[in-house]
Amino acid sequence: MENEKNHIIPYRTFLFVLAGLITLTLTSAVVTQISLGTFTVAIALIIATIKSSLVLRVFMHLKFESRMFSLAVIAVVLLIATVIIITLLDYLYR
Amino acid sequence: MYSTTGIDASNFVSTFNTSFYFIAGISLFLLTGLTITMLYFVFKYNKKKHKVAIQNEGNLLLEITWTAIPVILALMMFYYGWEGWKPLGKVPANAMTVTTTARMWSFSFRYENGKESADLVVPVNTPVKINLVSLDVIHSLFIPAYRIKSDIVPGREKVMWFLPEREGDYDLYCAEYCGLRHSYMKSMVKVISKEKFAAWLGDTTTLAVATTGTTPGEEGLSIMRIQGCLACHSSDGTKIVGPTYLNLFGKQEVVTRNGTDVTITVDSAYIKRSIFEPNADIVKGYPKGLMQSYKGKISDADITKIIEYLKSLNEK
Amino acid sequence: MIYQKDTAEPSYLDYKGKYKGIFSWIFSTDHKRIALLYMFSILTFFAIGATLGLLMKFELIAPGRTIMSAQAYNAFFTLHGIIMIFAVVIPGLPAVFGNFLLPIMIGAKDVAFPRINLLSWYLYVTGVSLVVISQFTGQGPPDTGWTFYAPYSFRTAGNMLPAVFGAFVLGFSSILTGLNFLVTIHRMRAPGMTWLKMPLFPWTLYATGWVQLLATPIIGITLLMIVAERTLHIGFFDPTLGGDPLLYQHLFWTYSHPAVYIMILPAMGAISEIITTYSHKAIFGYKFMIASVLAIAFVGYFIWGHHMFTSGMSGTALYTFSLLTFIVAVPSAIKVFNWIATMHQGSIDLQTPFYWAMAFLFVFMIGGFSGLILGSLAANVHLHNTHFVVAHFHFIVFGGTGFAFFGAMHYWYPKITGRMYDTRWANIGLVLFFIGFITLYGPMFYLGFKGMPRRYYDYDEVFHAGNIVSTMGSWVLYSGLVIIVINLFASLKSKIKAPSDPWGGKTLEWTIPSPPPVENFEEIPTVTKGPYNYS
Amino acid sequence: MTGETHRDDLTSKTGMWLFLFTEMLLFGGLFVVYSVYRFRNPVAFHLAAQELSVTIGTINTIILLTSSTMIAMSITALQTKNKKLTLFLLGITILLGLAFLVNKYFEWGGHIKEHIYPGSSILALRGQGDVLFFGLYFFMTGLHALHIIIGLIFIAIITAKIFRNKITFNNYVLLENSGLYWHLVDLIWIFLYPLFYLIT
Ligand code: HEA
Ligand code: HEA
Ligand code: HEC
Ligand code: CUA
Ligand SMILES: [Cu+2]
Repeated sequence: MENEKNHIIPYRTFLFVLAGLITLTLTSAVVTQISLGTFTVAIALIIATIKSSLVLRVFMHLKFESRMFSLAVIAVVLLIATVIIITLLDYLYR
Repeated sequence: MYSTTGIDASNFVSTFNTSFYFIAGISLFLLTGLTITMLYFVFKYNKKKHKVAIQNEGNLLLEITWTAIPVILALMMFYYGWEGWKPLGKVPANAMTVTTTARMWSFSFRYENGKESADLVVPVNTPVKINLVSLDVIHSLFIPAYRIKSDIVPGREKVMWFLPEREGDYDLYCAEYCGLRHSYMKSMVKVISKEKFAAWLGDTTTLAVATTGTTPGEEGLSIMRIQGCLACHSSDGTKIVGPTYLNLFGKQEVVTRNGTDVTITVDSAYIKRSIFEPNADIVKGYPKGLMQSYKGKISDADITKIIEYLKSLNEK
Repeated sequence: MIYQKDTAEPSYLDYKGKYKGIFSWIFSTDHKRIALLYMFSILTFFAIGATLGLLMKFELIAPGRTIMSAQAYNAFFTLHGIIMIFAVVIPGLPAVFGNFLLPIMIGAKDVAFPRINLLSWYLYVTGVSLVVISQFTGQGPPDTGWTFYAPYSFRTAGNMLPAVFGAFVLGFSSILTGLNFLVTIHRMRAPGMTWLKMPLFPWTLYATGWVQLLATPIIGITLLMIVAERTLHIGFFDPTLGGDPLLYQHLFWTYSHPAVYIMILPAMGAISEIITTYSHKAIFGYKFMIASVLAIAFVGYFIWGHHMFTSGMSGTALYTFSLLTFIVAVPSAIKVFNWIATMHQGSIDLQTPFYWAMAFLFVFMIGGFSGLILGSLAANVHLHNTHFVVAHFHFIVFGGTGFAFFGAMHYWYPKITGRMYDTRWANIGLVLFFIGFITLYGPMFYLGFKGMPRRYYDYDEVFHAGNIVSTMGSWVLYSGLVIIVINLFASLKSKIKAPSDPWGGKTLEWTIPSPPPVENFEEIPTVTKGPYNYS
Repeated sequence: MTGETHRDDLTSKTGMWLFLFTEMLLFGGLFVVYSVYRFRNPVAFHLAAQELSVTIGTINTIILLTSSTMIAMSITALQTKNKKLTLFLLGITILLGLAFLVNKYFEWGGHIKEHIYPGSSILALRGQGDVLFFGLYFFMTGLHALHIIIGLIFIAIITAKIFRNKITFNNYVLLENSGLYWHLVDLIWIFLYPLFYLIT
């Protein structure tokens, strides 16, 4: 085995993150029920992004892996976003 | 087919030519230049003449040059293409409107006064705007002589336009693959003088392709031409996509109705039903869903004429 | 065939493993054997696809019906397109030469996941079989063209599901190959082989791997949507249910444009190897070659819309796509210039693979330039969906990837088989092939310019002359190909054994015996110099 | 024989991550479709989304998040050589995954009873926006559910291997990989949840 001793994450951390995730879920559920117009979409998506970065960093260990992995994930997400934006270039201006 | 001499057939020929020949010219120049250089190197530095290679790992200045020059050329090519494309989207306000309906596998053209025609008849030197409507799948209206083409997408409103600059007959093709008889989905653009056009358009009694013959069912035939029935049905016994009309009337045949086979006799009521609800009775051996309903497009009077024509096809 | 071994280590061809006979191949996880499995299956499917092409050309020799019905013609170009694209040129160079040489060129014993490698071959065979089966079952063969455009693809009575599903499975196989290569390159380079000491062929496979990985899932999901559309009538692309047929085209090309770079990048890599080796000179502008490969892979992801210029996209989308299309041509230009500069002051050994590389350069330029014409908005409006496009892509797909494939075949043949081939016949075959190629596809530019639409079973008399010339070209091409293939097969029995480095190449594969031993390297080499060290 | 598996955890983890990227793009394609149709039918999507139960959606989100936490903790448990706890946590992960599916089953069943399903003629009468919204809803959550099922199978296999001591504290990369997969399924749900249930 060439990789050094693996990082052990204490249970506590996971439970904290879970609490955070559930809070965020409930927040987004509540916030989006009050009508905020176009902001609803933005808020819901921002909360989803925060949640997913928690999952990625802690559950999926990105925090502890080499930076390459995080960069690759960001690149892939940007790629999907770009594809959506370019496709929408067609629909927005039609 | 079009001739490359004389005045252009449409206003878009020159914009196409600018963009095409600009790129083609640069390309031809680079292609010859690079090929000759390559051949020259291969001769000059052949192993027999040039025993030991002189190592050279690269040259920054050269790299920058041959990145910059293609960038500039590419941007110019883009520019001409874009400039040439812009007018396609700018329909003149005084354009005459024609609506084309594309279906598997025919076009029909309707004018503002309700006249329908299987060919696109237009007056010379008048901008023509075409509303594009498709009833089934994607087709594409392509007039090579005019260097234009536009897809006809079902469920979406689209227009195209052109300015015919010369009288004559030009081919009009379907350029988006649309099934079995895609290559037979064609029509004509007939450019005639403004006077002739006015007369043609005003004459709503005869249809574009109708001949004023006296054989029975002549009118029925021209209705079917305009409606595109002949793209799928033949009158001479060959099977195209749908059953032939030859000896159809009065025939006994097996159809599938709600999943069960029944034998029917082809009579006027059945034919009417076949045209208005083509999927109610499916003739055995033919696919369901190909023929679309013509309800609202063909009047009862016209159906009578069609039936008259069908009857005329029975061999005694 | 009897192979002599010239080292103590048995060569991978002689190795006796757990299984015997055919099973020692189809159960082998050795990357070299898998490469040959791919080679034979791809050649078989190529022969099928090529025969279909030949028959289509027969049909087109005269207007009206010549040898087949319209139904058959439509089915033929569909099957021809699917086989050639998904089963021949996309896996082509990576799966055959990539599999064989990537581990050797980076100094590894195998790819990272040998069993997944074998799995992807099984998926490949399953996928193509499904596509071929679709021709003979159900209500008639699929007849949509390889693009499966909606809404026709869920209207037609043709037997779409197996074909679409087959393409899906092929995509999966391609993803697994790409994934395997990426991990191999990241994790298994020999000690000392830094990124900038890696040869160009592995570099192109690396870029290709990313495109395979990140583009193929999009076609996967799109094909699944077509399946759902046909079975469940969801309405994704059905205008009567609110769907948008153009969205299908967006998704399809989001994959299929990057896919054309999956086809060409490894070809460019192979050509780079061939040119340096026979010029006995380091590649000119090594770093720029790498940068241009990565640039093509990256920018190539965002130009899919140039296949939809006449579909009625918004103006903004049109010029964005057109501009990016022109930008992506620039890295290709850099590559062409560097290749030619590599020849400058070299000591050129005119062997068969080098002729292939020269032929490649010529037809690739023509294909690329015609691509530029198609990328121009004004010109595309006329030329789209005409035979001009057919000429463009045959020139660049067949002329680019295909020529590079044959070039690579002649270049690495001694390494793979341990034999030398007959150069004279190889060259005669090449000349016929080249002449036939130009006569076959050259006239198509003219036909397209004159307005002959593609996917036309029948055509007007005005297009007759061009089609006759073109059809005759296909016969010349055919004879050339037959000579080439027979020569290569016959040479398997040749007495001339290949030395480990017949051409004077410098990359790692030339340091080990031909054919390579099972474990490739007795001892993993330590790399200290750049890949093309000729001084 | 070449290809004898000489173990290298980072290699197999890299492979797993690359595979996850393909999964992201698979769903990415669907997100493109969603964005386009949402943009074209804003009102219909808005109204149709109100028919989905935020409560069920939220419960399912929490179930999935918890199950994700459990599998993440099971790695810590295995690293600290606590086999019993590992098996227990994995058991909960599987149970929660099943609970998610059961919930989904009833949710779908409810819709189907109201004649909301792809190809339903009654749904078609409600207009194109609704057809598309529910089409996407069924397709995307369906595909997601398929991933859940695959994930559960993987986790079940891993659990069995741990039970039989095939996987222990010094070769747990398979556990890590199925964990990664499970988290990805979670990640996708994190986005499906607001897109279908919340943006009303
Ligand atoms: C190997 C596959 C491959 C490759 C590499 C390419 C490369 C390119 N392609 Fe091609 N293309 C296809 C395969 C490929 N294509 C296929 C299969 C289709 C048809 C699909 C279908 O509809 O069935 C198609 C269709 C197609 C179209 C759509 C046509 C239509 O349907 O209307 C367009 C339009 O822009 C296009 C453009 C280009 C361009 C600009 C490049 C560029 O990357 C080319 C770059 C290369 C050069 C430019 C030559 C070298 C450069 C120099 C020597 C220097 C000088 C350069 C400058 C001055 C810039 N291609
Ligand atoms: C790699 C890609 C590739 C290759 C190599 C070819 C090769 C050929 N193609 Fe290709 N073609 C496509 C990819 C390719 N094609 C694609 C993607 C389409 C679009 C489909 C669509 O519209 O959906 C297309 C469409 C297409 C059309 C257009 C159909 C239409 O629009 O109406 C035509 C028409 O002539 C044609 C002809 C040919 C011919 C004659 C060959 C020939 O050059 C074949 C060359 C080979 C031979 C002539 C020799 C055959 C040899 C043997 C049988 C025996 C031995 C061989 C071995 C053992 C290896 N092809
Ligand atoms: C896209 C192809 C297509 C077009 C266009 C088309 N049809 Fe048909 N038609 C079919 C097919 C396929 C069938 C057989 C299946 C069925 O019964 O629906 C058929 C069946 C029929 C029948 C019943 C024939 C029989 O043998 O019982 C009649 C009558 C008919 N069509 C008339 C017409 C008329 C009139 C038109 C034009 C106004 C027309 N069709 C246009 C494809 C077409
Ligand atoms: Cu209509 Cu092709
Ligand atoms: Cu492209």
